[in-house]
Amino acid sequence: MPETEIIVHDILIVGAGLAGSWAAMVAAKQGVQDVAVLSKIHPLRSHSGAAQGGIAGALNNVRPVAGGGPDGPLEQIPAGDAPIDSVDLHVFDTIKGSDWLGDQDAIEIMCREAIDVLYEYEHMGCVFSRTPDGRIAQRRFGGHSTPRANYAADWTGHVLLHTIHEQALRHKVKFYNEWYCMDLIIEDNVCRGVVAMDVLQGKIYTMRAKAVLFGTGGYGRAYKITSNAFANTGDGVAIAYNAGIPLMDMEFVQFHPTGLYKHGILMSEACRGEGGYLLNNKHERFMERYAKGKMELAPRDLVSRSEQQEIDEGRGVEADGQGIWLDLRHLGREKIMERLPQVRELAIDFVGVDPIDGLVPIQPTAHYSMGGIAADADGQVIADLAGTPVVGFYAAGEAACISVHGANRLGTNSLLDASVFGRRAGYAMARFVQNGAALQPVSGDPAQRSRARVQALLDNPGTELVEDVAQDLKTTMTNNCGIFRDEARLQQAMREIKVLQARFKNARTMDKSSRFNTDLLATLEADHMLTFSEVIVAGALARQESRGAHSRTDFPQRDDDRWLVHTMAHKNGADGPQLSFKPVTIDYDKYPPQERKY
Amino acid sequence: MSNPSTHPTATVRIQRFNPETDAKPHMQEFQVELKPGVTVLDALHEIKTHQDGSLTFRRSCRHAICGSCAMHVNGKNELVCNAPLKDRLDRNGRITIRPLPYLPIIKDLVVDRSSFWEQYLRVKPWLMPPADTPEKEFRMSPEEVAALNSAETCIMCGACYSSCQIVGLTKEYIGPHALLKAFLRVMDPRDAIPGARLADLDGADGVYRCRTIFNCIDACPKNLNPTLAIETLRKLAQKREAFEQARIERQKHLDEPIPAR
Amino acid sequence: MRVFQMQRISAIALVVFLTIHMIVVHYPPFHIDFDQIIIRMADPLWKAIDIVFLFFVLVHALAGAWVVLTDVQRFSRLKRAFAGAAIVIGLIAFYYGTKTILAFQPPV
Amino acid sequence: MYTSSGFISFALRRLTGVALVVYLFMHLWVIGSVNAGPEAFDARLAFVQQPLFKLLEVALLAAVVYHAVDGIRIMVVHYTGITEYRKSMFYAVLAVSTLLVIAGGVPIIRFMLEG
Ligand SMILES: Cc1cc2nc3c(=O)[nH]c(=O)nc-3n(C[C@H](O)[C@H](O)[C@H](O)COP(=O)(O)OP(=O)(O)OC[C@H]3O[C@@H](n4cnc5c(N)ncnc54)[C@H](O)[C@@H]3O)c2cc1C
Ligand code: HEM
Ligand code: SF4
Ligand code: F3S
Ligand code: FES
Repeated sequence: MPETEIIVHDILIVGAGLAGSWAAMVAAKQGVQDVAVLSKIHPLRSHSGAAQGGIAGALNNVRPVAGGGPDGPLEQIPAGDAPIDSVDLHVFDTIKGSDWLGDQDAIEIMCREAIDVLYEYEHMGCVFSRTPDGRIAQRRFGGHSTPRANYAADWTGHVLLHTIHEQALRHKVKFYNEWYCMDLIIEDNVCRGVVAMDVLQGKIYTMRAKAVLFGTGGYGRAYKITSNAFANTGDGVAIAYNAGIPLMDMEFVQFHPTGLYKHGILMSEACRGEGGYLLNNKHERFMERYAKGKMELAPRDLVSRSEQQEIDEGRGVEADGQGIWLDLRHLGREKIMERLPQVRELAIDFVGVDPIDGLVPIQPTAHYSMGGIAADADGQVIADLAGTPVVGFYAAGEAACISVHGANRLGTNSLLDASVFGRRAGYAMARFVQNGAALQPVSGDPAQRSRARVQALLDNPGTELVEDVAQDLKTTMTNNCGIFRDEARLQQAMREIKVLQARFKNARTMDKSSRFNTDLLATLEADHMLTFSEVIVAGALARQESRGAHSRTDFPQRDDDRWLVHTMAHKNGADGPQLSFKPVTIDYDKYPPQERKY
Repeated sequence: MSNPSTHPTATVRIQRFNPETDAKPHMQEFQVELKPGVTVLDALHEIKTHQDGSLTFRRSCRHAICGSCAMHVNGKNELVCNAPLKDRLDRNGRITIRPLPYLPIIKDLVVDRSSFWEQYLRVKPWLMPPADTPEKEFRMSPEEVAALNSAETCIMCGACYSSCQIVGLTKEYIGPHALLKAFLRVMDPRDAIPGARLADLDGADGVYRCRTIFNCIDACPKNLNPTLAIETLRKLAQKREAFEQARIERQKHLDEPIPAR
Repeated sequence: MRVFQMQRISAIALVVFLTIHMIVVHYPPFHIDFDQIIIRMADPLWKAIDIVFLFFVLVHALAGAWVVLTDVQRFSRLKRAFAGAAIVIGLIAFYYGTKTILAFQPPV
Repeated sequence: MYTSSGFISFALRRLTGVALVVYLFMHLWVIGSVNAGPEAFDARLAFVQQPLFKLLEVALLAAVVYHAVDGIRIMVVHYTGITEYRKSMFYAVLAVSTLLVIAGGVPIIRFMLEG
């Protein structure tokens, strides 16, 4: 094992997706000299790049053509004409989408700053699609009452990610690419740095910093059918939890209605935004039964549930009846080629269907993690219900729960969330450092702990394969903690997770070398998934209601009296998570809770 | 893994190399089940998770958007995540996978892309916007955006770079990926320094190092055309001043609506 | 001008000159001997054509050789040295070749 | 090694280019002997008119023809920006070169055989 080596920076950011890169870029631009980012994969490989459909923001560039109906054509708003969209409307749609579980102050900040952030993206070189008069083009998206998804064809996340990474480079941010964060150093509620492994050499370092941000992304990999990348294993969430940081609202996992059948790979919501239909095996547009007003453009939780119900009631397609058809044929070749080129290629590559003339089999797919590390609107992580800050520790993006999505995220709001709060955290950290924050001492040798952990994994002579444990976890999460949940299934999931955690102790890492050991990484990731999955299940068990993406068949109603609260989960030794509940920030005059109907 | 199975099997030949322990690369064969819909990446995963955990490769998104998984399959560079295994097998049911050529091998199928990223940095991949920014967005016509489509979807996978023999000869060559990026910036009406960019590219390691081999086009999984971008840059470099002048003119109107036609 | 452009312009010139050269000098390739060559070569117009041809072929060949060498990373430090060598070799060869062409005298 | 039609065309062009440079300097040397007088010239010419050299001359012809035709192809790409037909253009170059080499090579061989 290598000698103790210590790396020091002013600001250290873990994760180089939109959230992490924004924070780094902004901090550097604000004049902090020594900003470093570490990412377990090259920054441009981050999952933000996979986002397709768009990023929300009430720019008021586009409106529906009068009399065109809910999926009629759009036109640019002529200069001088009244705007149709507003920040307030965006706020309301988001709150309603969140099933009133979102913190309304944070939502307001997000929707207001959306406009700034979008123009900043544009000024930094992001190649958005355009209206004929040269403004940023917008399209419809589920749950939004106006077309406010700003897009770049169907590779929006890709251009945003590349743009922000380039700007971070321009402002001389230092990158540690292919470094894996393993631990968070927190003493006395003050963050002092992280422990990370240089994957190439297999060396483990203590990295000290005045401020640390986690922008480590989501945890959809805990499910079998998922749209998420291999990298989305929720490391940051698990690491923070293990370090005593509370996780919030973890039970809310979004299932996207249109994942490619069997693969889970996402067919962008833009498919429906552009007017695609969902059909069951009788070729009915079944959404008529579930959300007559919005049809396919109802929010994701609702559409996914509708699909699952069709499937469960025997109206699914494909051999095992687990699929639904996505019908884009009526959009015509030209529109598909112009607006959905990537989506078309995915369908051809993975299920062998060209949407121009064929029905694409799809199924709901685990997509987004509403929950995460509890933080305020500056990305400042909090330690308890009272909101006590964890000094020097920040979180943003999908890994964080600033609670703008509540119980269900609206499409295009998460690129926005990652951007707005990544940016705000960047400013906050710069202020923190420039106001004289000092490097805090670290007691002992935290890297040694991680080295021991790695050594133990490598030395484990176990008989289990890590992958088998991980697969079993995914299966139980999908079957027992998926779209529809109930007490019995959740109890089952909890039991199985305990068993799997025990089995993991007997799992062996096949690759014993130190150089670029991805087998070791997979083992650490499996460990992390076993950690936070327990929190998801615990939250889902506790929450005896149905709200947003959390749908309990044994408690089908929303219950504002008891459950209009955030779930906070603290690690409680080996006993699993300890839950407490935090009130939701609600402006009862402006946005009082209502029934959520589409 | 000897489960009785109804699926036929495929033979996956993989080049293995760990510079810490091996003197030189060698080939190793694995058998995987040829289930329907299996991609080459799925096969690699099956091998890694159940047969030999030390097999090392990069991957993340698994749908051709992150650029991690470019490899040299049956003599060609491509992304393995959207490549159906069935289509890549030869008559004997075999597929041969090697790391991207012309780059140092870190381990098995993982290559060292340092030179690739250095060249990317060298063209200053970021936009240099004009000094004064409008309150709202810069106005760009859909046609101006369309001209950039042929470069903005580059996922920096390196398939082009490592297919180019000139890269094989010299790492001083900027390379097709970075030249394509430079093209994106030069063509963007919002970029304020196209002249300086063209001057930088005009050197012997820039556009003039390309020998029009075309491998880069064949290799690109996103159907991009670095060769054409390079040809265009060469021509623009010839009339740099005029191009710069036109850009200055264009930038005077960046905050005005595109006139209807 | 860039080596690249030198290479292309000389290439275009070579298409013309080389075609003439091949047809006139090598085809039909029968019974070339000193006398026949001398007769043609003595014509001042041919002398001029041959000198221009020589110039372009040297430019093209030496530029080409320089490109081939400098494409190899190991030699890139020697870029300038190679360029110098190419110019010197080019001048010597041009002088030598021109002298040869001019040396042809009409048969007496 | 990344083999492809693009690589083959490039390698051939480069190889033939280098071969032609070598030949060029040989050629200058042979013709240059005119300075040394008719005897020397005839001697050197006779030397290069042995059958072996006649065969080499066919090879030289092939080299020149391929190099030139492929060079033209490359320049067509430069000036027109056509890249879609890269493969067919390369096959066309091979076909045209072959035809030209046959047309030019047959007389040389016949001449050689007839003495
Ligand atoms: C297929 C798909 C399509 C989507 N489409 C849209 C859309 O159209 N609109 C929208 O608004 N949202 C969309 N989303 C959601 C959105 O893309 C994500 O929520 C958002 O990009 C998250 O950004 P992030 O910066 O938080 O994380 P990510 O982009 O996931 O980045 C995580 C970063 O953390 C790093 N990291 C993780 N763990 C570690 C570790 N242990 N050590 C070091 N580094 C680590 C990773 O390397 C990576 O750089 C989509 C999501 C998916 C899956
Ligand atoms: C009609 C005749 C010719 C044409 C059209 C032609 C064309 C070209 C072109 C376009 C190139 C550039 C190739 C590249 O950049 O990849 C080139 C390269 C070259 N040519 Fe020629 N050429 C001709 C004759 C010759 C002759 C007679 C010689 C030798 C004496 C020669 C020697 C070379 C060399 C050495 C190179 C460099 C090789 C390389 O870069 O790959 N060429 N030629
Ligand atoms: S141009 Fe194509 S091959 Fe090259 S890096 Fe970009 S996407 Fe990959
Ligand atoms: S393969 Fe290389 S030589 Fe040019 S055309 Fe492509 S960059
Ligand atoms: S895994 Fe992302 S491109 Fe293949």
